Amino acid sequence: MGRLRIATVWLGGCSGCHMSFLDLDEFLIDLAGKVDLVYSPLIDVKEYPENVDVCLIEGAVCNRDNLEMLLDVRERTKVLVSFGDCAVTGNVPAIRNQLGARSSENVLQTAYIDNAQANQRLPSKDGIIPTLLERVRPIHEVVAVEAYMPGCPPSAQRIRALLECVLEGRPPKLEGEMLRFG
Amino acid sequence: MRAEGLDHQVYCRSRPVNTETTTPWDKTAVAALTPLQASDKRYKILEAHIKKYQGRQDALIEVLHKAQELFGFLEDSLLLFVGSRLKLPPSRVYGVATFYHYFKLKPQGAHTCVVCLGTACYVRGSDRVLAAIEQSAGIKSGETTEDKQLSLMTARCIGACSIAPAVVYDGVIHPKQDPESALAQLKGWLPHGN
Amino acid sequence: MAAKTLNINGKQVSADEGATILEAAIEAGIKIPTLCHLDGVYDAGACRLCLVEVTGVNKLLSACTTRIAEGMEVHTDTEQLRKYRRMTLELLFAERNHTCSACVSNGHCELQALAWQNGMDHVRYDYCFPRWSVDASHPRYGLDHNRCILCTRCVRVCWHIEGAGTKNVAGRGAKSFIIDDLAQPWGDSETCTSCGKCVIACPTGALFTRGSTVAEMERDPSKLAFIVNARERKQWVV
Amino acid sequence: MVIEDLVEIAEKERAGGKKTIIRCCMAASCMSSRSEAVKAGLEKAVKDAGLSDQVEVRGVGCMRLCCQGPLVGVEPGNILYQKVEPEDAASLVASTQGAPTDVERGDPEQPFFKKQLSIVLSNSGVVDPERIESYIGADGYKALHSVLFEMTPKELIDHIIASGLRGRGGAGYPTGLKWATVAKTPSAQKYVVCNGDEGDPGAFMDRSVLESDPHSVLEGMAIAGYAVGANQGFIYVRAEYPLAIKRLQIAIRQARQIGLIGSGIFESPFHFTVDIRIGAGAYVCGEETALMASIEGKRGTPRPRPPFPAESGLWNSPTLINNVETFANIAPIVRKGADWYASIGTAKSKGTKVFALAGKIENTGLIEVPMGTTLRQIVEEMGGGAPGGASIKAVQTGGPSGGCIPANELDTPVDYESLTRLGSIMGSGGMIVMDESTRMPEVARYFMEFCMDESCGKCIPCRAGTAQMHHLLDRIVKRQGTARDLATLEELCDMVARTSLCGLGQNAPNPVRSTLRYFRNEYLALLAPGSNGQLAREEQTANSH
Repeated sequence: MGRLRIATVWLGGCSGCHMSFLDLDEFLIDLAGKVDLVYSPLIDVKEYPENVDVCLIEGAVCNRDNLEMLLDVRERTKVLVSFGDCAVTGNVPAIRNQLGARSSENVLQTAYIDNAQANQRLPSKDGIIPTLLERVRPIHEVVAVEAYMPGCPPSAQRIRALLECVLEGRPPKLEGEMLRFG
Repeated sequence: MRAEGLDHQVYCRSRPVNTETTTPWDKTAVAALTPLQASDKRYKILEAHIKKYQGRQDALIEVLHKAQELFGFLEDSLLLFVGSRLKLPPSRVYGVATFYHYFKLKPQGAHTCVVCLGTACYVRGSDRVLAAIEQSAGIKSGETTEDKQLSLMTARCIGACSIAPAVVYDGVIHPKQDPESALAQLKGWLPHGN
Repeated sequence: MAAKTLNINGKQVSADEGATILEAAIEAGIKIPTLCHLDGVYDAGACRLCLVEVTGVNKLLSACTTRIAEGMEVHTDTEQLRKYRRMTLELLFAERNHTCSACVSNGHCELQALAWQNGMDHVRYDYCFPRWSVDASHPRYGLDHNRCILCTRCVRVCWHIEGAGTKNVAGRGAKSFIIDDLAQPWGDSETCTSCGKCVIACPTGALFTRGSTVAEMERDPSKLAFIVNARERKQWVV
Repeated sequence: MVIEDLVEIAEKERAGGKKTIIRCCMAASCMSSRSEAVKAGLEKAVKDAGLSDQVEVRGVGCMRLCCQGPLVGVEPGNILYQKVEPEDAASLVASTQGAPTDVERGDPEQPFFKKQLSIVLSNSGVVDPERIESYIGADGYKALHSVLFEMTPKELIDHIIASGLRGRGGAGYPTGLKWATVAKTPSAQKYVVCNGDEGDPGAFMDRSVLESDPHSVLEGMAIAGYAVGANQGFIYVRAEYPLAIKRLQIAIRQARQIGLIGSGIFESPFHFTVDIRIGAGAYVCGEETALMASIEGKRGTPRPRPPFPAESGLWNSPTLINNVETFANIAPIVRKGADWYASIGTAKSKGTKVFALAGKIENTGLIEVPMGTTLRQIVEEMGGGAPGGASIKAVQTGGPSGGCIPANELDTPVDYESLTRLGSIMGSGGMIVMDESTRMPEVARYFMEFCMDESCGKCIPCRAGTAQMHHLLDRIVKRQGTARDLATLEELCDMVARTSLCGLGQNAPNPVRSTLRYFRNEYLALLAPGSNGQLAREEQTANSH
């Protein structure tokens, strides 16, 4: 068996989960000895590769880019892990869903006009911000997910517990207080 | 998108209660009517009705029925009045008044139109009748037109299933309605007359 | 009072006649999850987390409201019950806006704790994202309807321990909400004594002390049972 | 009031009868087709023709074939007129004297009438519901007298047990056993409650009984009061039934005036008073513990059982709750005997059942048939099938707590067990016929919306579960649902049914489950393309805007 091909992906989230990943400290060195990190915001790879064994996905599905990326990831990954509360529940990015059916419009209005101190105008140039989805969704509402790692952010201890499952060839699963949201 | 059907409004009110009546329930077993209420004959009738039930707290729903019949809807001062007479906290009166859909806390239109959405009416097309009225009146079920002429409501079943679809106009049941007959009936109640 | 003997999860247990299944289980050190139950006030049987199986009874019974009987055989932790409990919790999380990470009760929340204790790693239902307001009109306390699970612990405490009758449930179904007096801003309530018992009773972050920020809201509901016991057993002598 | 007075009223009522009686239906359906004006016209025409001493115009309760209203019957001759207009009055009155008339005739011999067997409805359409004398003339209140003077409460209860009567509110609990439990529970104060909160959409049997024969319910309640030792009764009626409320008020007033309700009934030591409580638009109040909360003036939320109302009900006193139709069966059982009653119906379901026929069916109205009559006899023979020769697809019974029975099960006999076996319930007796144009997933969504709106909000499975099930059904109906959504829906159906606090939630999944059982293909045809429970990629991106 070859080395495990592992990826991490950052969708609509604050990157706190990835920061927590870095808190794995010396375990990162162990990990580097056993797996290949084939895609991650922490490394410089542009294209999500084929045949990924395990992918930790941080963040909710907030915009069109997130959605396209996630669908690609799903197609090319064996085990998908919802990484952190945003991925698992929608969390803070999903608060805008309370604005109702036109939440994407409303959230821009709130952010760039109502609450702006100066330069009150909507970003209009194409591609400056990706097209927002009308509803922010947790990962499993969009694609099938194999395992969930709640936490905002999940502690390094949780991340390690899950990765150890993977390294030992068990299906990744957290239990007990490791499942606590927030 | 998807969960639209689950969204609902903000239900909490920000309007402070009308404190003119100043009747916190605990002080008021024998509270006098305010001058404004004393001059209103309807309060006398309501008080007499409450006496008929000897002020029993379990008569709350009956008293609210009477109050709504007299006043058309249950405004805050009226709820406070009922609470004080039955020695019930305001929260209890409000909790009951909002549990039962028959009670209205907002003024109603001069005319009412209740579309029955019972199963028999539904399978015979009451949804189309409702849609036609909503479109023509420019209001949704539960709302009143801006000129306060028409309140549109729906009922879960009025038991008139054998003459479905049934619509109640100003308290009178009309049998076998369709969009055309319903709109004809509402002619004159709607601002634009169609 | 006569004792009755029953069997809970295969263990022989005895408890006073008139005790509930929940009380008998607690006495025997058997944990049954609860949410709307609060020591010191009467039970509503509303949250359905404490449902148990009783041999010979077709329906599931709420442990908090069902009295024990001699020879009763109770199961509190079957696979089916675990499945229903998790679903109940998922329904609660999907119903309003429980953003744990941004909640005053994060880390001290009964709902949050029940979720992990019952193995809820995600919610399978679509979140409803209703719009509810926050009432911050009271000088000392706040009410965030987004976090409310309608357990009515605050209402029962307000009526039966404090005796003020300020709080109640208004409306119906998913549109029910907690009110003060005539659903006016809490700060305008004429009946509220500002005793704060409702805040102590709240299992989530719905009721909170103003000024608390994320994860700061801790409370000790056992104080409420203490008051009731002291009162009923006349433990205070002046 | 003693028995001689009662006999005197009855004899006077019968002797006072005129040669010809014109019965004019004054129940809600016919009144909505102007039967009041018809009656006024008939009265005037009788007067104008100088026939006042020979012809009586009598306002009566429901004459059953509501779709052909207003209905008018003429005796002697058993003549039925339908769709009568006020302008027809003169011609109709003249016809009683032998003149020809072209008012539309109905056929009283058609199967709709001939297949019926009346116990509960025997006075309906015959007696004047606003005159107690009319009811007494039809042997009214005789049963009350005979139990007070000829039976001990125990004998009476044994009599009801022997009759095999089961609750007509839906669940079918044996009435006599319920009475026995309340009777056995020691308490100085007990209550009898009549559940007239007929909330199932499509059901109007109780309304018709209250409008047509209110005294039969009062008499049944008084007999029950005697049996269980209660001296106070409450009738809980929906606010949506103003005519029924009015007639009950009249009935109670009249019965009180002549001493058939109140203290010392028939100069016995038995006291019994009845008060009306009017509902205010909450379906859940049909559930007995919620109904009791409502009578106590509270929010109509149910509470867990046990304790059952028979042990601890209204104001914590033992309380007997039966529904309108159950009480209406009591006096006939006492008068004619338990054996007679037990001889009607099937082995486990005795007597008759009143059904409200509605929906896509030729003859809509009220029918009363012996238990065990097949659905086919009811909808095809009596109901005349779907209008315009359309084929019947399903029959919905039991309202939002019931299910849809497919056409290929129409030969099922109507009794409690058979309907339950088909995944439906007897319910209170609404029977709504659906033809091939009805789409079952939409029907399921309709009922789920009903339950969601009517959920009281107290327990989580019902409050939040019905909302999620409605959301899933809505998504499926809109062709956005996946196989995973369908699985989630079915799992929720099981959970809500098993864990909800009261009957509303426990039965809310029934319409979904029964339509899934018989019409699963309709659901599958609506599922959006995709695999592994997820929407296909094209759908996802297409939906993202």
